[in-house]
Order: sequence, then C-alpha cells, then structure tokens
Amino acid sequence: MAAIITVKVQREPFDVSAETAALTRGSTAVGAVVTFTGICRGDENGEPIAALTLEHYPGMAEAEIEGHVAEAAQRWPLIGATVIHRFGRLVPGEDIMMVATASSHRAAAFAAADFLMDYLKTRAPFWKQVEKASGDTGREKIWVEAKADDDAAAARWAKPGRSDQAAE
Amino acid sequence: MAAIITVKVQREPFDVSAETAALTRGSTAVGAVVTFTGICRGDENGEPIAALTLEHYPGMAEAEIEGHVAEAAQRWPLIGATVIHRFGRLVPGEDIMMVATASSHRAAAFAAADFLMDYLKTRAPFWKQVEKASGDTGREKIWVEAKADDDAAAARWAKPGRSDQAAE
Amino acid sequence: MAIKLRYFAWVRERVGKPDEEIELPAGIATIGELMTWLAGRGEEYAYAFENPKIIRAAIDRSHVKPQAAIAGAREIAFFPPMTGG
Amino acid sequence: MAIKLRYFAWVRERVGKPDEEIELPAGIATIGELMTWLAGRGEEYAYAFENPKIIRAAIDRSHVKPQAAIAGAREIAFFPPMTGG
Repeated sequence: MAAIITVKVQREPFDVSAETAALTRGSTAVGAVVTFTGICRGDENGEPIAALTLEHYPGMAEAEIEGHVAEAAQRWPLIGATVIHRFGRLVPGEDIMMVATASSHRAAAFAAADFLMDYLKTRAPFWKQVEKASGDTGREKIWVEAKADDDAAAARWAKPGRSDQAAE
Repeated sequence: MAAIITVKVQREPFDVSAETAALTRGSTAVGAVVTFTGICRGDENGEPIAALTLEHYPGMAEAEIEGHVAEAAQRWPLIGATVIHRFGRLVPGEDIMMVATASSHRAAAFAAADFLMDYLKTRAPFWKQVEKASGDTGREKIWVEAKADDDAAAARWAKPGRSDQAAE
Repeated sequence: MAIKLRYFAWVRERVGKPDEEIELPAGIATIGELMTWLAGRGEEYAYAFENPKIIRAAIDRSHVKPQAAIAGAREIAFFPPMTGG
Repeated sequence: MAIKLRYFAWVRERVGKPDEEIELPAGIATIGELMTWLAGRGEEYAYAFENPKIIRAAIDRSHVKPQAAIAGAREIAFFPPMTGG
C-alpha cells in the first residue's frame, strides 16, 4: 500500500491537529502517529531575537522535501506522512514547520519522523535570518549558521555506498 | 529550570492539540515539540478486532509513569512533558495514549518521547485485551501478549549498572 | 502480618478475584516463595501461578523481582507482563 | 548557452540580486569553475564567492557537488548551507 504523502511550503500558519486527523482518517491500520513541530524560539545562541525570516528556493524546496518523504516511505512501512514548512517572517512562539508520520507501529513512525527532520535541516533549501531584539533602531539581521550537529545527525541515516544522500 | 510534568490516567478521550498548547504556552524557550499518539488499530496480529479493553493498576500506573517522566526530564533538557494513558473499552480508531515532549532543540524532544514510549510499553501497569471481530455471538476475548521487541527497545535506554531500569 | 494481594489481567481472571487480604504464613520471606505458597492454595491459584517465571510482581506499587523480600509490605500485586502504551 | 543563475540568503545579498541570465563562457565546464569565473566578475561577486568551499549549488533544483558538470543546465543556484527545519 502506498503511503499518503502531503507536502506544503507556505507562508500561512498550519494546524497540526487538522493535518494529523487528515493523515489517519478512514484508516484503522494506523496504530502510531508521531508529530514534530518546530517553533520560533525567543533566542538564538542565548541572545534575544525579535523575529526570524525564512527564505526558501521555490520549486526546489517542495521537490526536495517530496523526495525525502518518498525515501522515508520506502525505508519504513508508513501509512502516511505530512511535511509543512513555512517561509516569511515569524515571531517567537510561531510554528515554523511540522512533520507527521503514521504507521501501524511506533518504531516506524518515530524513525521516519526523526529521519525527515534530520534531512530537512540539512538538505531542504531554506535559510533562517534572525532579527536581534537588542537596540531599538536599525535592528541587526544575521543569517543563522548551519550546525555541525545537524550534519552529524543527518549522516546517521546515510546508506553504505550512497554518500550523495548524506549532508556534504 | 524544572520541567513542567503532566501525567493523567483516565477513561475519557484527550485532545492532543490542547495538551500540546498547554505545554508550550507562555514559553518562548520551546523550539521543538514531539508528540506520539497510540491509536487502537482494527486488527491484532492480522485478525480483525471489535474492541480493545485496557485494564490498569490504579495508583501504581500514575506513580510509575510519573517516575519515568521525571527520569526523562533528568536525562534530557526538557521544558515540559505530558503523558496521558486511557483505560477501559476502546474501539478501533480511538486514541489509547499520548506522549508530548517540549524542549529548546529537537534531539532532546525526540529522544525523550522515544524513551517514554519504550518504558511505558514495558513498565507501566496496563494490560490490553482484544475482542475478536470474528463470529457474531460470544466474542472471543484474548489478552495481548508482551512483545520481545518492546523489551529490546526498552533495553536500549538502560544505563550501565542500573539493570533494574531495564525491562526484565 | 496482614497483606493485601491484588491480581490483574489473566492472573486476576484465573484466581477469580481482583484482591484479597491474607495473613502471611511464617517462613514466606520473598515474592518467589509467596507465589509457590499461593500456587498450593487450590486449583484456581495453581492455574494462575503455574508458570511463575512469567508473572510480574509489585510491592507497594513498585516493580520487584522474585527474590525481593516481603518484610514490611502492605500491598503485593501479581500480573502478566505489561502491554500498555 | 544561456543559463539562469539564482542566489539565496547571504550569497544573494552579497551579489546584490536574486537572479540573472548569463551566457556561459567557453571553457567553464563545472560548478567549481563557474564559481571561480563568477568571483572574477567584480567586487560584489568576489565577496560572495570568496570562500567557494562553503557555498552549495543546485543544477535544475537538485543538489550538486563542485565537480558536477554544467552541460545542459538551465538553472544554477548558489546558496549557503541550509538552515531550515
């Protein structure tokens, strides 16, 4: 049975519970749903921020995420998987992105969600810029730097002989 | 900062999104929320079922789960963690239990949710009985057997010299 | 010493009751010894405890192993391996 | 051969534009060679491509390595390591 895959890249907020309900509706084979929600924090590296702006590569972002979700559905017996990633300006407390995976058993749902997050962090063409909260005029804007931790996390999933799949 | 811990053992349904919102409300330190929802499937070992009945040990169930959540909060930098486990008769499609974890970063939220699930499966005093759907009178009721897979999953988290923490 | 015993799932079904009060006989010091003694109390107990290796126990709502000492226990529970979650 | 170039995040800011059309010069066969050539096009390009090792590239919306051949590409993008999720 093919997994039901939903990928959206949008400026608007999303509703995790509505997306999760859509993922499980009409199926009594789903025994486990894992969701991950990434939220805009009020700080970056310990410094307070006023906002986060997400830039993305339209067209490539969707295609890249769809590729990752399709790979997850090949690796694990998923019944459905949903990824939504926002772009534009977000303030602390706002949702940035979500992943939801549905399977008959929990191990597959957990592993697929974890895998998707690691790949999204290092391979999906999105870039975060923070506006520092300090100072009241001409707020300083800084591009967030990629973390070595994220590359290491993504490398966990690389298959032997498929180094193109790992973070470079 | 101490994690905000919520544990409920109840007959009533729960609302994952309301519980998750409560977990993140008023904090801009939360950057990652992971939820797991366990759902009553329409089959057990390939055979259709009409319902699942969950028996539990009142008092011990709450204490045992609280102990696991407190341990998770010691192992990982959690901002909050919620576990809700239902008991009584549930039909396919109904939620059985949920775990939600909130942290600044995703690795802690994922690991803590995964850990809690493995411990709940093997250490929380709940027992599932299925009513087979086959036959129209005198439905056969069968106690679900513990799975070796679940013990192996829980054993992943055992600390050296603390074998009492692993599934026996 | 009076102790409350509680049974869950198929242990409860086989014993035929959810709980009972017993007077702990002299010479029964551990959970394992208590299971052996219980198994000798009649057909339903013999059936419930026919394979003590797969039965789990808790003293005062904490998991314990068969070699755990009973001394001081107020409530002892017996049940199959857990299948929640 | 006309190719569309796209720039994102600080590569875009340094170059000073989000995209442009270029005519690929003879002798430029790989992504790495294209970055070297771009770096020679002026101050803003020199700044954007001053450290080509940390710049990622995509050909027709697929990630590629610096040694990837350009032949047949319609759209080539340059950007910093991704920080989404």
